[in-house]
Amino acid sequence: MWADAIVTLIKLAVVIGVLLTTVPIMVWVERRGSALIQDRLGPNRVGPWGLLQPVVDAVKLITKENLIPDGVDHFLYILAPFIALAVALSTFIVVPFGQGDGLTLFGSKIHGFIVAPDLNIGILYIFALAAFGVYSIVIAGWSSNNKYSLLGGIRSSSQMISYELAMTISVVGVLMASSSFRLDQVVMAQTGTWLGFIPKWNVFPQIIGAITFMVAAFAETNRLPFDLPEAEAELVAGYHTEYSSMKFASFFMAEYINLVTSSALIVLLFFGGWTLPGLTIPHGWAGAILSLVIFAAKVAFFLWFFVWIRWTLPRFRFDQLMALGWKVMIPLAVVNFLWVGVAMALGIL
Amino acid sequence: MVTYVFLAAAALAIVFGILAIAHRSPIINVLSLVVVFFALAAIYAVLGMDFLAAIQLIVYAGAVLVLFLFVIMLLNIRSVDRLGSGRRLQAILGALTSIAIGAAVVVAIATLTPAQGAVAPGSQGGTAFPIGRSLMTTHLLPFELVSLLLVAALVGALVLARKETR
Amino acid sequence: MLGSLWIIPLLPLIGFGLNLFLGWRKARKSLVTIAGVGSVGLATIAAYWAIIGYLEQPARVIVERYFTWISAGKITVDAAFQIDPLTVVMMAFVTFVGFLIHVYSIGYMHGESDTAYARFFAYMNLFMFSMLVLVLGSSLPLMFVGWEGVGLCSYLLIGFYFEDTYCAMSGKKAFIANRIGDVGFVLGIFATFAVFGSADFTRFLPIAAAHPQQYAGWATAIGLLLFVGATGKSAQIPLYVWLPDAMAGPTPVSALIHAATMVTAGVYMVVRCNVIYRIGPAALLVVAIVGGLTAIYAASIAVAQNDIKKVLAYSTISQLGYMFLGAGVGAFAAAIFHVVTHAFFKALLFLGAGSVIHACSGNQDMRTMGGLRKVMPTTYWTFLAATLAISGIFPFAGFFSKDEILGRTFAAGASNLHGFGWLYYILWFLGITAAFITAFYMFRLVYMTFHGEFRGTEEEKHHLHESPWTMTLPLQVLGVLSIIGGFIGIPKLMTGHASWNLIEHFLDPVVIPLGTGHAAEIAAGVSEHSAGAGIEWLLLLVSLSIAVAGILVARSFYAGEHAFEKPARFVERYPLLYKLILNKYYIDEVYDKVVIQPLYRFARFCWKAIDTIIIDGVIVNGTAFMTELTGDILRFLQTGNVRNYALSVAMGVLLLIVILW
Amino acid sequence: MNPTMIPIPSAWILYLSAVLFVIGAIGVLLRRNGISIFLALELMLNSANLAFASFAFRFAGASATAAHALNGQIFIFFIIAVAAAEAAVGLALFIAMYRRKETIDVDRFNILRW
Amino acid sequence: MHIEHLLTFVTLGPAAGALILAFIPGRLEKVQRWAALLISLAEFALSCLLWANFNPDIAGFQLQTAKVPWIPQLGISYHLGIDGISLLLVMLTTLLMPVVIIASWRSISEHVKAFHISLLMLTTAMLGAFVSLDVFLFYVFWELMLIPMYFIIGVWGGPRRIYAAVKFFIYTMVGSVLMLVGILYLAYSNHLQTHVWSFAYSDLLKAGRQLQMGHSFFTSPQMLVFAAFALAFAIKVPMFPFHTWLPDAHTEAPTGGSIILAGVLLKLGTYGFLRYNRPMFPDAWHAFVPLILVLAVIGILYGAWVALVQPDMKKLVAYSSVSHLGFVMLGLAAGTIASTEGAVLQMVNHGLSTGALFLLVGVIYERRHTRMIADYGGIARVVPVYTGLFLLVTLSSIGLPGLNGFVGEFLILAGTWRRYPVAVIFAALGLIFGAIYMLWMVQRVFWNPFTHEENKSLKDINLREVLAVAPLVIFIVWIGVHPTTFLSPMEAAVRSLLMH
Repeated sequence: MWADAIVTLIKLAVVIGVLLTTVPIMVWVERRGSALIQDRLGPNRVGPWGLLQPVVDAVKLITKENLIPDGVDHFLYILAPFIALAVALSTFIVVPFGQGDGLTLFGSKIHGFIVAPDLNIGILYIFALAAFGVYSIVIAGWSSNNKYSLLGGIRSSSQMISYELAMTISVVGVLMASSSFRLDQVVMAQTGTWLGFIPKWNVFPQIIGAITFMVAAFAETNRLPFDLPEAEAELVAGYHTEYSSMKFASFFMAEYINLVTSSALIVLLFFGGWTLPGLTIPHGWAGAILSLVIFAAKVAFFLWFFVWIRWTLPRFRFDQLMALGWKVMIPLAVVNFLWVGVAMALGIL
Repeated sequence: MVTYVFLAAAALAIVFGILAIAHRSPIINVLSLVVVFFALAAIYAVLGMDFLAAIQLIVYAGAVLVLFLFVIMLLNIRSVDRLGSGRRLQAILGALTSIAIGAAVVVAIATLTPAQGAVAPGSQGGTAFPIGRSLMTTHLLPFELVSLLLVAALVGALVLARKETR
Repeated sequence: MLGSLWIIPLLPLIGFGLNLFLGWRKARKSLVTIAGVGSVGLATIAAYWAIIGYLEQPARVIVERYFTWISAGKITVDAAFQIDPLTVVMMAFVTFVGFLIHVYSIGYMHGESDTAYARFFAYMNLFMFSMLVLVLGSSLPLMFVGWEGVGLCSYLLIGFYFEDTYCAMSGKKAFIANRIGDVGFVLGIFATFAVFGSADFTRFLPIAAAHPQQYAGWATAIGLLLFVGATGKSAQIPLYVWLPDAMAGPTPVSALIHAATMVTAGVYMVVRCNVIYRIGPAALLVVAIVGGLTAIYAASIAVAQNDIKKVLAYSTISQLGYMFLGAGVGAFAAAIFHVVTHAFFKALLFLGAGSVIHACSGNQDMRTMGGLRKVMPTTYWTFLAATLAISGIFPFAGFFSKDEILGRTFAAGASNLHGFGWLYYILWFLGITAAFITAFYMFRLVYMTFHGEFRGTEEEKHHLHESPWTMTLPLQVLGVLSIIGGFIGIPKLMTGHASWNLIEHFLDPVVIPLGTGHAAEIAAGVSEHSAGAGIEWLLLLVSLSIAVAGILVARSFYAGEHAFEKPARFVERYPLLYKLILNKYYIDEVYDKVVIQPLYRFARFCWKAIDTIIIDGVIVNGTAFMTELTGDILRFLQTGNVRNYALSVAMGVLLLIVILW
Repeated sequence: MNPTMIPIPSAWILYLSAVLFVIGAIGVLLRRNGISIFLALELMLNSANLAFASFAFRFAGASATAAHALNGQIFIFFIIAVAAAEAAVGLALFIAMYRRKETIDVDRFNILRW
Repeated sequence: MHIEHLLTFVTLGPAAGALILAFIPGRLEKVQRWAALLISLAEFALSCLLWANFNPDIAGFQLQTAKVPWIPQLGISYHLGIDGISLLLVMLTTLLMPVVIIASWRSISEHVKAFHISLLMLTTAMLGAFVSLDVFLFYVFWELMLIPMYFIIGVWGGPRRIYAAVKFFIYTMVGSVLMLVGILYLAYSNHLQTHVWSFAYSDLLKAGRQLQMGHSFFTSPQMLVFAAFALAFAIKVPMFPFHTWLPDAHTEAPTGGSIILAGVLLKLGTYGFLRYNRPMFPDAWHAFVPLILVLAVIGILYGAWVALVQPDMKKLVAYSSVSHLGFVMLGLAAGTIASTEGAVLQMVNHGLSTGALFLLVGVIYERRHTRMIADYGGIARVVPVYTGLFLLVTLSSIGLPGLNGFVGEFLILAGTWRRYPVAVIFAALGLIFGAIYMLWMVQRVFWNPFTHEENKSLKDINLREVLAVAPLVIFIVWIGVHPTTFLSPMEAAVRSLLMH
């Protein structure tokens, strides 16, 4: 019984480690990417091509004075960032990042590259935690006793709730195709081809679902087209204006972890996870490592995709944002859901 | 090991339950209630009802309490009266009655024959599938009615909360 | 005519209908006269035709049944008329006197408007119809129809001048007094039905006569009840109050109804049911006592009256007292004989008074009259004849009938009838004093109105005139009758043979012999046993002298030059007594205080207290108020505070758990 | 297939639900603020759900009612749905109440008085 | 026409008429009145046909309609039948209806259509109550009566009509609700014995007799059920303590309403006693007879006394009804054949004489708009024909021999004498008081000197009003002179009713 515990601990450590390291990389990529898009250099002073810039930022943030403005609801003010970080981290335990059934480590079977292998409700768990994310924003906005942060808090939470709906419905299509909540099952269902030549990735038959999912993902993570709540121009920094040093850092990290989770989900649900058309992944450690590499590549691409979108598209006005969410995204998701249902009934899918 | 999880969750639920009703600040109340729901979801999960746990989290903790938070913020209720303030007699009487009811129920439970519980059979691969199927077959009517109710509630809430525009 | 007796009462009924119609169409008086008087005339002819027919055939009693009037369970009443000696006598004088009075009233009522004239004759005809039904009726209920009919007509006729409150009130008083009597009568009828199973005279009287002991008790009760009716109708002691006030009606009405016919109905009833009274001696005794007392009592009041019609009214009550006294001592024939003779002279007195009032243009107070002898000779002489008759002077009718009754009363005393001989002596003595007073007040009246000088106003004086022939003719006819009327009942004493006493002989069959047993002797004792011839002559002389004494005293009081002194002195010496008599012993006021006022107060109490306050107020509105009250109390449970309700819900749950457990 | 036994005695769950129920009841009866009452109400509702779950859990073990083991869970599912609807309408009501009387102190709304 | 359906036509005829009236537009008031009149006359003709087909020798119910099951589960069926007693009362009802309509020709001016519809509905309800052979059906008609009467008093009545209408309604309702309990208990006890649910009159009759008699009032079911029925009927009669609704209802009801209320509605109480209390609960009846006697005598005397001091003519006549119906109750209580027949006849007589009295009071009310006796005086001079008629009807009401009142009272008192002579003596006093209050009223209204100038302009009774009162007067004299025509039909029925 203890072996399982140790294995899960190891997995957990690996996962957290990977996530935390990707955050500084992403910051760097972000900065360099935006500079590249805006035809400027970006940070290159600290370390080769500015690689150490994020480290230096982190040090700056950590060493900053832990300032708590008065009139703030003390307990909640501190609590908000922790909720954000906790939620972000804990969503990853159901994400399988490689094909690993049948592997054994130290003599005991590790059930695939997934932290909680027998959690049958997979996706549902992610949605549940996504819902918690809203709390951190709301409480942050409310407790910092500042008009703009309150407004920012409310706006971002309402945005997240609306797009959460669209995301859930678009995922349902995928679930119907793979008839299981567990993400590894979803990936298994995407092997093989569809109509002969097209790889059976969900993106092709459920293109609408894929698009709505991605747009919803952008909204969930408050990324640029939808980053109105903390838009610098209008609401200073949205809900985390009053936050500084470590607390601001944790918000920042939570955001990027969510980014990674979202892109992982996109890959798993719509782009066949760690499978490539025509390539069958051998069993054992070699296959596992191969699947891991493929999965990482796809996730990286999408990470870049997020950054890319952020620095190209203009920001939505809030009412347009909400209108898009309710009047466009949700209907589209339902149409996709309908289409999948009909297709399955007719046996096309 | 499972019983320890249950006990922990139970303790958590009771403590935060009291906090949910006693604390003066409504936000703290809501949050402690979130924790209570979290504990309950854990208990459901432990009892093998994982779909239910998920639903509890998504619907209750995720949506309903957010709604509560929204309303509290909208109505800008900074702090609330102390428990049992105003109408002393009624407060005492209320407390006594509730405790009495609780005691009565507890005594009733005591008379039950102790029995060992078990995970519902056939729900090895998660209870989602069997519940989904029965929702669409045996319990179709209630399912449709609830959907109707939800639409009604939606419209009702909208109408009630809308600012009088005439 | 014998086969269809119903024609006799039908004719006046037709007259009534015709007159009503004529009144409505406001026809001329002459038409009304033809209809009114004509119908009564025809009825008289039909009546006498029937009488002659009856006298020719041997049968005692003829009953003609026409249809069953009421029949339910054991109670059956047939619409049937009967004719027997008693009916014959009654019918004879009722129709004849009635007709004369109708003729008289043509003249008397001439001053009225056409409609009133028609209305008067309509009521008179209706009265004749009712009286004939009463007389001809062959069963107590049918007699009762006539009984109440005449009561109704007297109400209508007394209240003829309905404009005047006093007339309307006295009409109502008459009807109610009659009604009280009638209730007694009706109870008597129910008793007869209960005891004998039928109320037909031809059925229940023979049954009673057959076994007197068995029905003695009940007979007394029935007798008394029927007698209550009689007192009401014939104005005896307790219920006589209406007769004096009945004078408010036009004089012919008083003559016809309150002298000749209606008031005698009581005597007729007692005589008709003589069997009942004979087997129930107590009832007979009561009749005698009431008769005697009324005689003396009424006479005493008549002495002090100044209104000419009131004097005659009280004299009628007194004479009726005599008749009941006669019946009371078992001399039924004598009673009927007095009824007949009284009908003649009392009708004459009233009509005479009528013509006097007519002459004095409506004034009835004797003190303002006087000296009419010269102006109205025929009225005076006929009036004098009637006065002599009523006082009981020898050749006149009154003497024979009144003397017969007094004689029989004395005989009853002598033969110690039913062991109350001493009582009958007293009654005889009362009779004699009443006779004296009667003679006194009658001649007082004659002297005050006809003798001396006219004390009225000047314009009345030259208005005095003799009444037209339509009025004086009936007076003369009645005058003759009151003179020779007496001879139909001459006592055996004078003529030596009983058969000449036509009326006695004629009425024998009515007095059915009783069955065996001691009751028989009682009856026998009364009719046959009479004192020796000597005593009878003595009685005759005593009553004659009493009458003459009365006249002389009256003359000394009221005639001659120093008239009116003695009465004035008498008044000064006994002012209290005079005032008492003048105001009729204040009986009316006593009745009013003792009966009528408490009745109103109690009625008002019933209405105000019981009805509105107790039943309505407390119970009905009370419950309404209670419901409202409980509503108010319960209202306080709704505090409106949400938490209260939550608390009560919680407590309810707790309670539920505890109970269910 | 025999259901996997879970070592938690079902009675304890019921005790927990009873305790939660009492806490909820006290919360409802003693608080003056509408929202707090509503929160306590949700708590009571959840205690009821827990009781359902405990009975579902308890009878899932017995073979006789195995077929209906799921019913308990479905019932809770429906309760949650209804509770959500109720919360939505309730809160809308409170907003309307607030707009009218600037407060949602329940004692102030006693127009329904006699 | 099929004899079997005759009764249905008679009973439901007016309702059909009301339906026809409903279709005639309200503003054509003339047409409404004539239509209603024609319907009621047709109704009267039909009931004459009924009389023609009636065979006086048969004791039981005849001309019965087919027993149509209405609520089979409970054994309730639409079943009508008629016997001597109900025949007379049906004739009275159908006679009074045309009189009422003619009487209210001028006085009812607004909502004419509604008035005539409620009148016709009232007729159906009353006829139904008299002829229904199913106790439940009887109860339905009994309740149906209240509604139109409530409207008639409530809408077209005098100033305090609402109070009077409500009081009338609630008063009767309280009684009838208890009766319903009685009926249900009867049906239940019948069910216990025969295991069949039935509300037929014959079945409940048997069930009623089997109810035991305990030693005290509360322990004997028969007494309790008897009391339930008795209360409902006593209120309707009205007997002494329950009469306070009558004067209010009468003074406030319009002329037509009063005629029907006095003419027929009161008879339902006595009819109820005769049809339900007497045969169904014989032992309880004998136990209660002394009480009924006492109340009847009190009713007679109390009614007369209170009538004596009434300032309002209608109230006086109302209280006289209490007195007259006291006689009827006395007749019923005595229970001999003669008294019962007298009672039934007196019911009809009272209907005629009091109906006529209300009609005549209505006539002068229409002219002078006041019912106070004090406002009149000496009007005989101005309205002779009216005086004649009024006098005739007054005499019939106080029981002058030769008119209908006497026959009824004579039979009642003669019949009662054999069993309860003391009661008769007291009741006879009622005769005296009867004469007193009526004649006193007549004197103050007609004879006394002419005081009020307004009376000078009084017009005498016109042809229409004479036409209205004529039928009543004809029957008053007919019953007075030849009552056997009316006594013979009920002979067999009363005999059989009193037999057990």
